[in-house]
Amino acid sequence: MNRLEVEFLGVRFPNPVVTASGTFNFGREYAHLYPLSRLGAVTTKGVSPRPIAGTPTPRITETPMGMLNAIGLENKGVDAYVASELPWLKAQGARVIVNVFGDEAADFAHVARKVSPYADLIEVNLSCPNVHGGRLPFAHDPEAAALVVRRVKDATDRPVLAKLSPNGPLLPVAEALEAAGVDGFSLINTLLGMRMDLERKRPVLANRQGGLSGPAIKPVAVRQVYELYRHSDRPILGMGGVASAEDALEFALAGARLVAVGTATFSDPYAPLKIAQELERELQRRAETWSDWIGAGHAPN
Amino acid sequence: MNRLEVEFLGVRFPNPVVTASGTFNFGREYAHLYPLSRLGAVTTKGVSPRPIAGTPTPRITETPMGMLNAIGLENKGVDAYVASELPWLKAQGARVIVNVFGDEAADFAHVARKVSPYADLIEVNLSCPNVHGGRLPFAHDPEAAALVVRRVKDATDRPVLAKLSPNGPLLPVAEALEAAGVDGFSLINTLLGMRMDLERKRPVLANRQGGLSGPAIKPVAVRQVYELYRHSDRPILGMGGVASAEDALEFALAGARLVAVGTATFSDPYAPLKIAQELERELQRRAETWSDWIGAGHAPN
Amino acid sequence: MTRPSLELTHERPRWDDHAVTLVTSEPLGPHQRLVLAMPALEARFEPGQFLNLSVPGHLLRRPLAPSRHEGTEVELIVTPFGPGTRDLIALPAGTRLQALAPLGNSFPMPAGEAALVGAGAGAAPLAFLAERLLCAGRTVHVFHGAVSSEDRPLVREVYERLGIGAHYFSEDGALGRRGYPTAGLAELLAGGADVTVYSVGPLALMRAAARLAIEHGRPGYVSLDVHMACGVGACLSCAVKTTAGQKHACVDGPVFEVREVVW
Amino acid sequence: MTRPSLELTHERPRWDDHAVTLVTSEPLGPHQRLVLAMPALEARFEPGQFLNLSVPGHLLRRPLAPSRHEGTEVELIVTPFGPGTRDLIALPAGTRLQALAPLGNSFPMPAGEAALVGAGAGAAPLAFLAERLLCAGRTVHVFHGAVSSEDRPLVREVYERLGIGAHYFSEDGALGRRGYPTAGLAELLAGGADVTVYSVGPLALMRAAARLAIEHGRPGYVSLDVHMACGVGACLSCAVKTTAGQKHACVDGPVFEVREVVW
Ligand SMILES: Cc1cc2nc3c(=O)[nH]c(=O)nc-3n(C[C@H](O)[C@H](O)[C@H](O)COP(=O)(O)OP(=O)(O)OC[C@H]3O[C@@H](n4cnc5c(N)ncnc54)[C@H](O)[C@@H]3O)c2cc1C
Ligand SMILES: Cc1cc2nc3c(=O)[nH]c(=O)nc-3n(C[C@H](O)[C@H](O)[C@H](O)COP(=O)(O)OP(=O)(O)OC[C@H]3O[C@@H](n4cnc5c(N)ncnc54)[C@H](O)[C@@H]3O)c2cc1C
Ligand SMILES: Cc1cc2nc3c(=O)[nH]c(=O)nc-3n(C[C@H](O)[C@H](O)[C@H](O)COP(=O)(O)O)c2cc1C
Ligand SMILES: Cc1cc2nc3c(=O)[nH]c(=O)nc-3n(C[C@H](O)[C@H](O)[C@H](O)COP(=O)(O)O)c2cc1C
Ligand code: FES
Ligand code: FES
Repeated sequence: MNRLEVEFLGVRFPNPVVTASGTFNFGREYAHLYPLSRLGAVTTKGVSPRPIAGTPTPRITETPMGMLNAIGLENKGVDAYVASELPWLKAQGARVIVNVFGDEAADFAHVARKVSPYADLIEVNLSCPNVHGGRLPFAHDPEAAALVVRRVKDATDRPVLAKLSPNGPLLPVAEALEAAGVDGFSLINTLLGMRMDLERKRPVLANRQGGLSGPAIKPVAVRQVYELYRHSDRPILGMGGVASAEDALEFALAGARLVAVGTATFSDPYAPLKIAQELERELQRRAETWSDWIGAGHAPN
Repeated sequence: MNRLEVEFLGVRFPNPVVTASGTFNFGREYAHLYPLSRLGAVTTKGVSPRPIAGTPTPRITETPMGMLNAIGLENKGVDAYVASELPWLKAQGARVIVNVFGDEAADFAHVARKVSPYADLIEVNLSCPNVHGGRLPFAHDPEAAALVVRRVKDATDRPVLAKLSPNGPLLPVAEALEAAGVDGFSLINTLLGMRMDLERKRPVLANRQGGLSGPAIKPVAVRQVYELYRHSDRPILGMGGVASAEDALEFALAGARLVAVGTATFSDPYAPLKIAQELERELQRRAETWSDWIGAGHAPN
Repeated sequence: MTRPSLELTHERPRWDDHAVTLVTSEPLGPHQRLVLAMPALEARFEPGQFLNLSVPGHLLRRPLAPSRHEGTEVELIVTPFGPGTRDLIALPAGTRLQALAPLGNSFPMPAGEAALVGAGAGAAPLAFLAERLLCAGRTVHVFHGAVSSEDRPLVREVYERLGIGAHYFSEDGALGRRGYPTAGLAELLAGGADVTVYSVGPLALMRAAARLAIEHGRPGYVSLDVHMACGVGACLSCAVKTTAGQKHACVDGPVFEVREVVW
Repeated sequence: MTRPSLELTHERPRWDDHAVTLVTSEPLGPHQRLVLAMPALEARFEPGQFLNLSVPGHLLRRPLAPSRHEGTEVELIVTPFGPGTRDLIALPAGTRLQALAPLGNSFPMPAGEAALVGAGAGAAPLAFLAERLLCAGRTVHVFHGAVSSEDRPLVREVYERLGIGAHYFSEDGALGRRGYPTAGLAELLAGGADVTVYSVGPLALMRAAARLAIEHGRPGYVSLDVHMACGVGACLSCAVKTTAGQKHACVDGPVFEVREVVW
């Protein structure tokens, strides 16, 4: 009996623990530690139509039980990944969630179309700024976000997850995306934050502000997943500070069907695998399955 | 030379470190440890027109470098505080910031009028729900928030700070409040969050969700203070995770003229005093004053 | 007759934040026995009072009620529950911690005999009370409940060292009689003894003990286990509904008369 | 002539996460000397390579470049900078940590002599390189800079134990000559020696050393100090602009040829 197996939008995952976009690149750096096929899935770094150099350094800094990053979505562009990384990753036997983004809706669709042959799911990162919408993130603008999802749905036959931002409105955006045909949701992306350098008397990050991730944001993430689950019947990939099997179970209770591990991989490169193993032991001890836990924290008792 | 002395809306503070509302009650619990007059000021627990019993327990729980609370604004009502706690607190020689709230604008004004004789500043808590506005917090609705501020300004001759919420829009609300005549801002209040109880398979807090405070939220708070300082010339009382003199200096660089210490007092009841003392030593070492730091993180270098 | 716990508030020495050293940490079955050296604490803990102890890596302190206070050493029995207590019991001897102490009110002395009904780490403040009562020459009846035999090391440590013939109960009969410790209390009360009931343990146990005390017209006290942040009355986390209005367990309790609690 | 650092990538043993024990921690003036026992590490560190070390209570690891690798023991010199390094140097001997190792590329061997220009904890990887070069019978010139005399214990420990007659410079003249260590490098290069320049220290120092190497047509290498999260190429935190496009210090560096860096 596989207590961890879970079906998500028609795809079977041997366990619900996937890597979070941007914290595992395309998996190559960690592939000598364990077979990537043992993870629920690998979510790739965000892929855009053209290469992006990203922001100046420092790009990261630590905060209490969290970290800030401002990588600026550095990536080599979709053609480079389709040429080498994605075929390699698929060949490892891993399930693959490709994270896609762009400056406008057509960019997202372009990338989604190109990566589809290698993707089990497409994750649409709506936290990046909408260049033609005054640089407001797509996720803060229900209409712009819905347009992206419609275009991506037209461009791919793979299930499409919308990755939501915790910095704007949650439910109005989710509602608009459902109407646009989104298949599921993934949340949360990072919270906006800043750290000051007392010696240089300016923000530590060259970009001044960055995205806060790690255990510090877990309570915010659990609440957003809980809130979304109450209002939507689409499946949820939950994330934000997951660092243990207990954390994963908190997200399941709140309503997550899959969970992603991001920052914890920097603390321990084995984290995604260890969390899946711990989950197995914990569910065994309780004689339960992962599926028993999904949304179970909403019972009216 | 007093390196810490700072003027804020016409009031002189011997140092910039004040207690945060709801974490120090009216000061009586800590008054035997140190004279309350040695603090920058005491911010009181939120005061409403009538007594409020608050939410069921559990009301608090810990999270990674943070805590969630759902006290439900328990308080004895303004008359009880005017009868005993506020005169007592003033008699300690402390500067007093009275935190006020209510269900509608008239409530805020009523409380502000009654507490004014004991208040150096009035802090208007806009994070509580607007009962006549569909239970949306005032701070998420620029017009409702502005109405509160106008009424409070009419009811008191004390300077009025608006306490902003990090869960809604920041700048639109701040702008509306400036137009309504607010004297300054205080931020951030707690972030919405949730923790799950794995044994009971439900949220830990009886109220399900609560407000996240403590070091975990410091980067979010520093960024919001920085953002507000860029757009407003009203003075700022900054808070959110301050637990050391270094934290206080981060807030000063971002633009805070005063800083409040909340959750850290639960870790160490001497925290507000110790932070002021550490600040004194640190500024001495650098041969600088607190005022030199206010907003200094915005220099274009 | 029933002494409201609030009265005790005014006699208490003021708390402060004390530097303490963990001098012993040893397992007692699923629980852990910790001994803290508290040389700077002038006041003596009374049974039922608690301290609020720092745990490295945790923001909030953890409320714990001592099982003994001998010289400068304070003994605690800690049951690992969540991350904080798990980390606390893993600390090596020698670790320096901070404790707010002494906090809260304490168990009032009984007019006649005393019946102590506990389970798990609830035995800690009860054993402290038992020791005090024995010194005062009172008759003490102890009823301790467990799931199975897991509490054998605990009761040996806290009750048997006092020479008390405690009555043990367990759900599966592996320790003492099969059943709940309230069965023992019921028998004692049915005998008509002049006892005051004291109960510390899971809410269901305390509620059952309270019900028996009330039924038999006996005074009874429980120590309520409410989530706490400040521990000193400032944060209002620890609200308790009582017949005399809302109180706060950290300053008005943790000990409440059973008729005062809105169960 | 100038060997691109990328070439080294392919020869490197694969990193893993190693359990390590802190066996020594002692102050060296404002710095701290740490010795880690790494019995499970089969690979040998090369000078310039680094490890990514866990610090209890911190989410991210801290990149540190060893100053020596003897048997199973790895020596580090740590300068307290922020909360992480401050907590790291306060850990007692015996603490168990985790280290990703070995990471990054290393300094290539020089064709002729070597000039090492450092300051502060930059002396760590340079001393490791010096040791290696001395074993290989090469001539090594060391120029070390400080603000005042604070680095005396450091240079005694890392350079003098190798028997190297290092040249010291300080801003106030309290250690060696008054001035910057690049003054010594400039004199050496002016003499026309066949040297390869190696510099690790503050960015301004490395830039000045790089400029001298370029001016005199000598090969030169620096170790760039970029904020890192993963340490292994996955997070893209540690971007470095080079003449060959954007690289990442943790895998393509930390060692870069001075002409490759866009200063
Ligand atoms: C007056 C008093 C005396 C106590 N004496 C003892 C004792 O002698 N031995 C013992 O093992 N336990 C005792 N407890 C219970 C003990 O405080 C909790 O088990 C402990 O706080 C749980 O912390 P955690 O980190 O393991 O759990 P977490 O759930 O991670 O704790 C998170 C937060 O919730 C609070 N919290 C969680 N559960 C409780 C609880 N049951 N009671 C109070 N706060 C809680 C914690 O203080 C912390 O702030 C006592 C509680 C009170 C109120
Ligand atoms: C390859 C390499 C080798 C190094 N070798 C040494 C050495 O031998 N001895 C030594 O004392 N220092 C060395 N450093 C610098 C050391 O890593 C930083 O001083 C340290 O990370 C700062 O952490 P902190 O917690 O004190 O500061 P914080 O500012 O609190 O650190 C917060 C975050 O920023 C990162 N960070 C901050 N400053 C730096 C920095 N200068 N370089 C890289 N990351 C930084 C930290 O890793 C951490 O993730 C090296 C750096 C690199 C990149
Ligand atoms: C260094 C770093 C880079 C990230 N890059 C991306 C990205 O390219 N696309 C994306 O959708 N999210 C990105 N994220 C956000 C994570 O996928 C995740 O939503 C967030 O970090 C919360 O999870 P965690 O707390 O487990 O890290 C990044 C996060 C980090 C820390
Ligand atoms: C237990 C508790 C009670 C609080 N009660 C109030 C309140 O009554 N009114 C208010 O404006 N803010 C209240 N707050 C918010 C704090 O004043 C402060 O804005 C927030 O906790 C962030 O600061 P900190 O991280 O230093 O605690 C409360 C916070 C806590 C933890
Ligand atoms: S714990 Fe803070 S009031 Fe009781
Ligand atoms: S530190 Fe993560 S890529 Fe270099």
